[in-house]
Amino acid sequence: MPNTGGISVDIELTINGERTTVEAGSADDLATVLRQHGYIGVKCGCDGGTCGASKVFVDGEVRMACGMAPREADGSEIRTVAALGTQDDLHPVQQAFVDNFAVQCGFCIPGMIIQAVALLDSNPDPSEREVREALSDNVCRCTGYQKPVEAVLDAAGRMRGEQSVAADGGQPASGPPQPGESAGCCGGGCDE
Amino acid sequence: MSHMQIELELNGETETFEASKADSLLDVLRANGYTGAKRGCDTGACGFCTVHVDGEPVTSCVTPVAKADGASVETIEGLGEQDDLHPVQQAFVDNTALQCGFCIPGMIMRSTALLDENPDPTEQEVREALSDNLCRCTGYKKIVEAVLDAADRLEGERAVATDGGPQDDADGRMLDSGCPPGRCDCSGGEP
Amino acid sequence: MSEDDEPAKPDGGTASQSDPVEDERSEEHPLEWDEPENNDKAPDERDSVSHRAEKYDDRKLVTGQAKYTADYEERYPDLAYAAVVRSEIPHGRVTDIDTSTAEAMDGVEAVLTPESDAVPDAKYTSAGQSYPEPSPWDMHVLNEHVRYIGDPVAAVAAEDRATANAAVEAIEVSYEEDDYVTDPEAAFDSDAPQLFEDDEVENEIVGHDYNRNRMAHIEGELGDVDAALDGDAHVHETEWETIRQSHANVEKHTALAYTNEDDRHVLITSTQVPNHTRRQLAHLFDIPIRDIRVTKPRVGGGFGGKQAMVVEPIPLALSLATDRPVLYEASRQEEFYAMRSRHPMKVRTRTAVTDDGDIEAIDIYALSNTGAYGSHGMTVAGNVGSKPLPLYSKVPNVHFEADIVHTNTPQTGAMRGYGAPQGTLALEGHLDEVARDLGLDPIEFRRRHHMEVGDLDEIAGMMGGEGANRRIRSCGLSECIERGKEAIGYDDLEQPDADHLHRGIGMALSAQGTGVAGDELGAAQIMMNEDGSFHLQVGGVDIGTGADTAFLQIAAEVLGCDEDDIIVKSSDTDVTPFDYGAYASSTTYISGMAVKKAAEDAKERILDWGSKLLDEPVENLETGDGTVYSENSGDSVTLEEIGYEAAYGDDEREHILGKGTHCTEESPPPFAAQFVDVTVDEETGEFEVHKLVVAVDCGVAINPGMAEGQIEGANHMSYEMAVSEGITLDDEGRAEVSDFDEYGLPSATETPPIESILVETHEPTGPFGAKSVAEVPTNTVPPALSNAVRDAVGVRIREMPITAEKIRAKLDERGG
Amino acid sequence: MSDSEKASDLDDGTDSARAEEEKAATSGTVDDAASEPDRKAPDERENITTNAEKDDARKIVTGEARYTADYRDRFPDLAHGKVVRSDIAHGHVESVDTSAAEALEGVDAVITPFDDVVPDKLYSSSGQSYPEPSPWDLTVLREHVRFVGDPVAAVVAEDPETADRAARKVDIEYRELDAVFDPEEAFDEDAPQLFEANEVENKQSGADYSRNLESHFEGEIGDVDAAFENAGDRDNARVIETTWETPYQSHCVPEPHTTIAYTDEDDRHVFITSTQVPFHTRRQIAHLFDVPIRDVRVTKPRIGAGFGSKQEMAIEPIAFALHLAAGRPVKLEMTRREEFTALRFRHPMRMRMKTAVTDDGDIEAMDLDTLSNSGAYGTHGMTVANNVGTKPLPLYPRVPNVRFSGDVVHTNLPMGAAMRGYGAPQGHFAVESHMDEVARRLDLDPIEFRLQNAVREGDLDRSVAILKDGDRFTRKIRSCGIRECVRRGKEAIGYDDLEQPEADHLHRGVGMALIAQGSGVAGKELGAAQVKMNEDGSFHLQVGGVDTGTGADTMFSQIAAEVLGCPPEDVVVIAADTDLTPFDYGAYASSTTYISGRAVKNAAEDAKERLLEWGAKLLDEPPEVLDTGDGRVYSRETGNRASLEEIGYEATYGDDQREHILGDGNHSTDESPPPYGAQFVDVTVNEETGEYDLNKLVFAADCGVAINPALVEGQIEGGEHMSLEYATSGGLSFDDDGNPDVLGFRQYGMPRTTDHPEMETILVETHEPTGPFGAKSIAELPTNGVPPALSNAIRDAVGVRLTELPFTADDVKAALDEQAGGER
Repeated sequence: MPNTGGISVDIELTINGERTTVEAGSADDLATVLRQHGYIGVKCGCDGGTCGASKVFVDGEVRMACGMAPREADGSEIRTVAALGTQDDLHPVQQAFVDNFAVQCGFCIPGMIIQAVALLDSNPDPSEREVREALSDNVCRCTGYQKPVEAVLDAAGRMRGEQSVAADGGQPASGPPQPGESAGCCGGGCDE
Repeated sequence: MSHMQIELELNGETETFEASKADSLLDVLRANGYTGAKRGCDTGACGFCTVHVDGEPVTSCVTPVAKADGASVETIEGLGEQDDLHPVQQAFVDNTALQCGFCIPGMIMRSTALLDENPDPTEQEVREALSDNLCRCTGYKKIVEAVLDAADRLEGERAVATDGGPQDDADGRMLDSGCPPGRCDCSGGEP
Repeated sequence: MSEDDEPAKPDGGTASQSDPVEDERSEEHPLEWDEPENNDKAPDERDSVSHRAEKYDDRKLVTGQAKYTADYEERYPDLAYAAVVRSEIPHGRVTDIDTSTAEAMDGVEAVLTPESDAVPDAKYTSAGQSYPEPSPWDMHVLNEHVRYIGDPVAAVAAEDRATANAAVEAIEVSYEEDDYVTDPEAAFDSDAPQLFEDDEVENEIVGHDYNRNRMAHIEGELGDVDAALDGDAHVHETEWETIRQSHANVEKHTALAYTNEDDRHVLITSTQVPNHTRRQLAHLFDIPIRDIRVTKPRVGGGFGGKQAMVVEPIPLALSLATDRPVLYEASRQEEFYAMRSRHPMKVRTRTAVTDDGDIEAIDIYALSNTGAYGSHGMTVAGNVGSKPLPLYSKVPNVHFEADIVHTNTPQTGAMRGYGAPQGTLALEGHLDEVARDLGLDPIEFRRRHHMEVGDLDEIAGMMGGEGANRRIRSCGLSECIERGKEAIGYDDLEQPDADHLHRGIGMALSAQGTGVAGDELGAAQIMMNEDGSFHLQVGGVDIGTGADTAFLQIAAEVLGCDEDDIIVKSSDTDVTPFDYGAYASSTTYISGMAVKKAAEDAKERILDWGSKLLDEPVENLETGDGTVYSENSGDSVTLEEIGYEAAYGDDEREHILGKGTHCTEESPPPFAAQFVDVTVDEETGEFEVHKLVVAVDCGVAINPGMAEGQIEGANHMSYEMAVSEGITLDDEGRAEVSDFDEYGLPSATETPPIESILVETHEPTGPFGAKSVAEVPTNTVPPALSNAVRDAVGVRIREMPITAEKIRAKLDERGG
Repeated sequence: MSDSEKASDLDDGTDSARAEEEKAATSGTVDDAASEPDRKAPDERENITTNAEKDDARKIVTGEARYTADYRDRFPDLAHGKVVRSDIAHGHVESVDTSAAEALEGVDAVITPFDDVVPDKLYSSSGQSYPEPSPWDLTVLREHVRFVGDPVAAVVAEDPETADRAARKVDIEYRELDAVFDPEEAFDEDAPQLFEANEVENKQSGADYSRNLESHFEGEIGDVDAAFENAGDRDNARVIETTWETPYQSHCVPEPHTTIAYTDEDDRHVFITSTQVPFHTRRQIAHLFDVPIRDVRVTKPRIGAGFGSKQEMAIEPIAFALHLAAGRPVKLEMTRREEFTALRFRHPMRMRMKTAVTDDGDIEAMDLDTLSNSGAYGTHGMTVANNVGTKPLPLYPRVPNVRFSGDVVHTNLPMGAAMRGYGAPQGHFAVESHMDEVARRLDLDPIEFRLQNAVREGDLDRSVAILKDGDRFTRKIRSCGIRECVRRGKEAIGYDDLEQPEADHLHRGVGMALIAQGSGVAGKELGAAQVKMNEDGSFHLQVGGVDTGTGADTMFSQIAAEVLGCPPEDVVVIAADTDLTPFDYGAYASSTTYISGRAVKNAAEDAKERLLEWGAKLLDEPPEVLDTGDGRVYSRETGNRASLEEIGYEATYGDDQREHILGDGNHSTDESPPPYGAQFVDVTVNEETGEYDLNKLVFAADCGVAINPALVEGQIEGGEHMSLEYATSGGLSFDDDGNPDVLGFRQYGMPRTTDHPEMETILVETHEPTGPFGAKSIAELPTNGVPPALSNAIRDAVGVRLTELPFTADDVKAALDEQAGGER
């Protein structure tokens, strides 16, 4: 329930294309409000604005939702990681993270993907250094950043159409074939 | 849909609920987590939704919530706890007077109402009192026996273990009561 | 990590080397392992194993749909939120807690103090280990005797977070302060303030001496070290110091407790050890084990920080008190000052080495600062010796000793590597120094001594008795070194043009274990659906590593189906079989083997049905490609056909089930060779790490993509240990770090590129030849970087972290 | 004991030996049973034949037990469904105007047969084996409607009220077709036809949809016509024929059909639903919606009883389609009116029974024919009609010539389906009333006449398999307490010293009926279970078996506890969740104790082996001398013992070796041993008014060994209640357009406390070697007895025979008047 520590206000948001009015306790930050409305892709990894797990687009700008007062966002347009792609139809950046094993515990990944998408919007062909710079305020504890950086570079390539992505998102051209690919629709299990 | 505030003295506590004019008392109870009362017919014909309003057993599915505003309402949640059952509840358990259990909360609320006004009913009186409460599983036999058993328990309540159980055993499980296998009749054979 | 150094086991393990004994050992620990058929598969025979199968939860993770503990909030409309009042003094007694203001606040559901009925007063350890835990029972859920700034004193449940936090602020705690001590050496003094009275600890550990704040002392020896040190060989001695490192899990410790409609006390919690937590809660709260259900959703990293029942008792107590579901989510500040951290240690290494470079003796002594409480204290210290020393199993005289001491500082615990990082720094830094002293190539020097296939390693068992000795059946160290050298360009290193810049390369070896030898258990069950798919229920715990995916691959390899045809349900104590949990690098090896056994059990039944349908003897049949096929006739029948026939057939029917349970005395070491390429500015002492290369032998990598991920993440953590201050404390032992921006976790820009190399060997005791991988790369960057700096500018940094200032100071020292 | 030994051992010297051996060869059961120390004397039993408290009893009496609708609070964004149903008996939907409904605020979606989310596949809702022995003649929503109540469209909205209002705003135009309501008329060539050839798949034997014939079947043993001819020619024998008729009966399930459908965070399509058949529903949903079985999870919470009406995927597909359309969790809950008009019922039937009998009471031939009104669709049509003969005829397995035939016919009325007894109540009414009539016409004591011909232990029963080829399902009767049932029943009802009332116009009589059922569907069942030991010596039991309120979960825990030697409350039962528990065919055909219970026993024994191994380690004695009991493993020789808790901790945390003690078990069999019963009714009839009073019901049952006697009594008393209703009240009626007259409990005569006579329940214990600890089934048996026993009692009291259920005072009066007229 909203943190009614003090008064609560109604704010107008357009979240992932849907206009809605949400109740926000004065003690709430934007991340809390978004999470309360089911946008759990917005993660909270710190006590405010230091880990990047809560990154979302606010009117096109990357913001850490946990460091933002709801009022500040009143009337604005918000995009969370949930708006990028679906599990069967991933955004190229999401697909690249999957294919490059850039995901372990995954808690920091939504924020990192939002940041990566922002980067590639402004700079479709970044250098490794530029990728690292862009991700420098996203804390990750599992990956050593190695594969996330590779994933973003791979995604850049895909988005520039240098690598064709299989319809199912498939594997990066480099990756070995999936065991499943040889088998039929259900691992050869069905007799059609 | 027009909304209103309903205040109930619910199981001893004053509570206020959002409700729409069309709502029955059952609608409001169930929407607020009091799911003990069951929805069986919406016409007051099965008795599954029986609760007490100002001490009287009513079928809450045909009681407009507006009519209950300000009233004191007792539901099954107000009776006993699982480890501290009301004697009537304990009697239903010990007599295996339940199967699917869907009718039981209503059955028990009706029974407590009966025993409040008639602490020592005859079998026929019990049957009369429960005649508006349907049960599809038990053939009523063990239920009637349970209510008669409960009357005795209530009578000698002080003598009964605090959990209302027939034996000293903390959770009153028959297995623990050391009944000889196969010859256990603490499920209330013929009274 | 090695819990085989158990107090219960007295044998000091002065194992003689004489041949008859050696022969007995050979029988006890044969080189040949009678390996189940199909366990050793050539690469081209593998269908699922060693393929880069997509991590099964990745699509949820990248779309933000995966659910971590806090994401279950919405499911409990009447959820209450917990917050904890923590000690503000380093040492003392709580004399009074005024909760009246807090209790009067609107929306406050309950306030608990050490006196509350809902709060157990039993002593326990939070360590998620075997039972009884090899850690002292020295903790209380809430404390009247506080021992560090952060000790929990009271807890609150309120209808929203803000109210809970406000209530915490409103609680007044009065203390009677005691003297405190924060330095381990000082604490060891007989007249130092004492943290524990004798009656404040149960299940004490070997060598404890609470008058001197010592919670444990351990020691073990092979051969006669003193004699060797007194001999003609050069004696080298070095001292090393390591930081207090934070796990910095991105997901904070979070637990949600409620009682469901079946009267089951349920905990949804971010843990590595669901079954241990279930047992510990049962004992602590005096609830039958059977009435508790611990389940783990997605977990945002553990690294050992969640190999403990750290927060679960608080929401459970509050839930019992309020009769509502309660969520406790630690704050990031609490993570840094009140949860767990890596034991800071001082380690002394002595060796006796002949002029031509034969190591005659190694002696390591560790002083471990376990902080205010003793969870994992003894076992972590044990690993300082028992993990790295076996690298040199040919050395005849080995001695290891450690003191584990309490101070009024934040609590330590299990952390990835589990003592091995501290020990590896002390050993690999030392040997590099020795080699350079002797003018030997440090790598060649290592080669002469390091472990090989066939060795009988008695060092791992040095403190655990001979039972813990082990035969080395797979060892890729040489190839790790070769490929690492190549990748880092060891032999053709270009020096920078600028004279004040010097480039150097450092190398370090490492060995870990694969599970706790003789103290693990994993189990799994498989059910076949009529459409030829399977449900796999396994106790093993995936904390983000991809273990669930590895389980799927192992099962799929056996059952001959696609990973997607298996639905995995893991780590739910009501539903899945038992498992010790995700620690000690055990998951693939122990839980994975249990999965393999369960799958083979089910496969037997599948082949039986296959032989019915194909009318061929079982011996001819195999599974693959979603079918059972005959190697003779080539006939085949799909798993789906078998599923439907078994479930609905006319003749007779069976639900095809399989079960497997696995335990072993074995804990084969995975190996790593770390290389660091650094350039140091001799004027400023500033240095730049160009590249980290780490080559790892983890046997057969079930999923190379995930194995690389483990290596890179571990190496990052290891790099942090080499260059970051970690959690620094003020004089009162108060953590000076309260959020990520104050903690030196290397960012993407600060982290050098990491090249991970997988060196495949075949470990006959592991599922399809697998060993572990998660911990070994955590051990190596501090020594390798220290060695690289030494290589570049000739100075040696022994006290972590390695900083420009320290290098500069050493350079000046040398200059002056 | 080997198969053949066992077979010959039981061989009664008839030509059954061959059959026996075949059976022994094809089914392991006999051997399993023989090789088990299964028979326990009462004093050896720790946890069976004890009245263990029903595991959910305390939750039920405190109102905390959660039924499907009670999960509403778990889903903050739960939407509510409502079905729009046909108000004509037969026709085609021309158009559905959903605009007004969709325009309502809070409406998520309105779906019609023409929507993509609504599958147009044909299927059967019957929860049976695969492929179902029922025609695939249903679609989720119907463009071709066949009775008043057929689902045409459905609405999903944010709250129930909005859903109702929206449903009323859905405007449907029909092209009406002629309808037919009488099964005999439906048979005519020129009767309106319900199904075109292409509207049915998986047709059943003898189907002829041009004559609305869903199925025809017949089977014969010996030569019945010859036997009748022969008897007709002799004067020491005669042929007697009678006809009988039964009405629709409603299950009156206390909890209306309710389903919550959603998709969880692991993309699993989850159904929380009040069903008796979770695994069949999972398979059917998967096939119907073309999603893989592995992606569907069906779980059942507490169930407000099923009685067969939930052996059906009755509403789950609509709930799922609405979920897919709304994209959020959806709850679909039937109203009582829908339960009475649109869901499922017991098939109305007309039966003809004919026997050839000698004057001294030997039955030479039996011929039973039934016409079943299947209503608009064929779910369970053929299989229910089959049971009309195959359940009661085996009461008389020694009769050499037997014929049984039947027709199952469609009409534009609600669907017949599975209902407790499953054809046996109709069959017993015909057979047991007929036998009584025969005895009275021969001037024989009806009870003696019955016992003269009735089944005995060791009999070989062919009539149970009369519709099947070969001897595979011919069954050996290994336990039969029917004579003891009659003896004790007679005593309890006071058969031999019945006092007549003072008043001349009041006449008292006693009637009796013998009863048999089965224990599961022979050769068509499967149950499985897993046992896991916790370190504190408690166990988790995962079992597919479905507790619909009967207390099955408690029974499972007792069986497991009896094997493992711990108290039942140390067995945590996790049941009937397709993701978490092994497979099970579900709760029907009285199979749960016999099949699922046996699987539990097998699983527990598998775990016990490991227990004894560990016990052997700890006690340092061979496993052979060890056993479990009283929370321990103990030595029969030394008396040494280790508690299960010690073993649990040692196995989990021991130094030497560790193991998670697991057990699993499966059970499938060709056996289906009949439980037996004798129903007695004591009635007083007023010959002036025809009114009658039931003085007492006595039911004596042989269900083998009763695992939990109190729960068994509950089953009997509840079954008799349903049987009492069948005989005395209830039934549905319709107007000329097929519109239902009964819309709720008020119009439907379900007996209340005050309508119930005294009941006495007697358990006669026998030992069934093929059942767990000697158990057979009980749930359905007592549903069959009151109609024939009451018909016989009234005949006994005032000499008239009632042949049409239910019996009203007017029927009795009419019969009396007719009798009087006949005498005049």
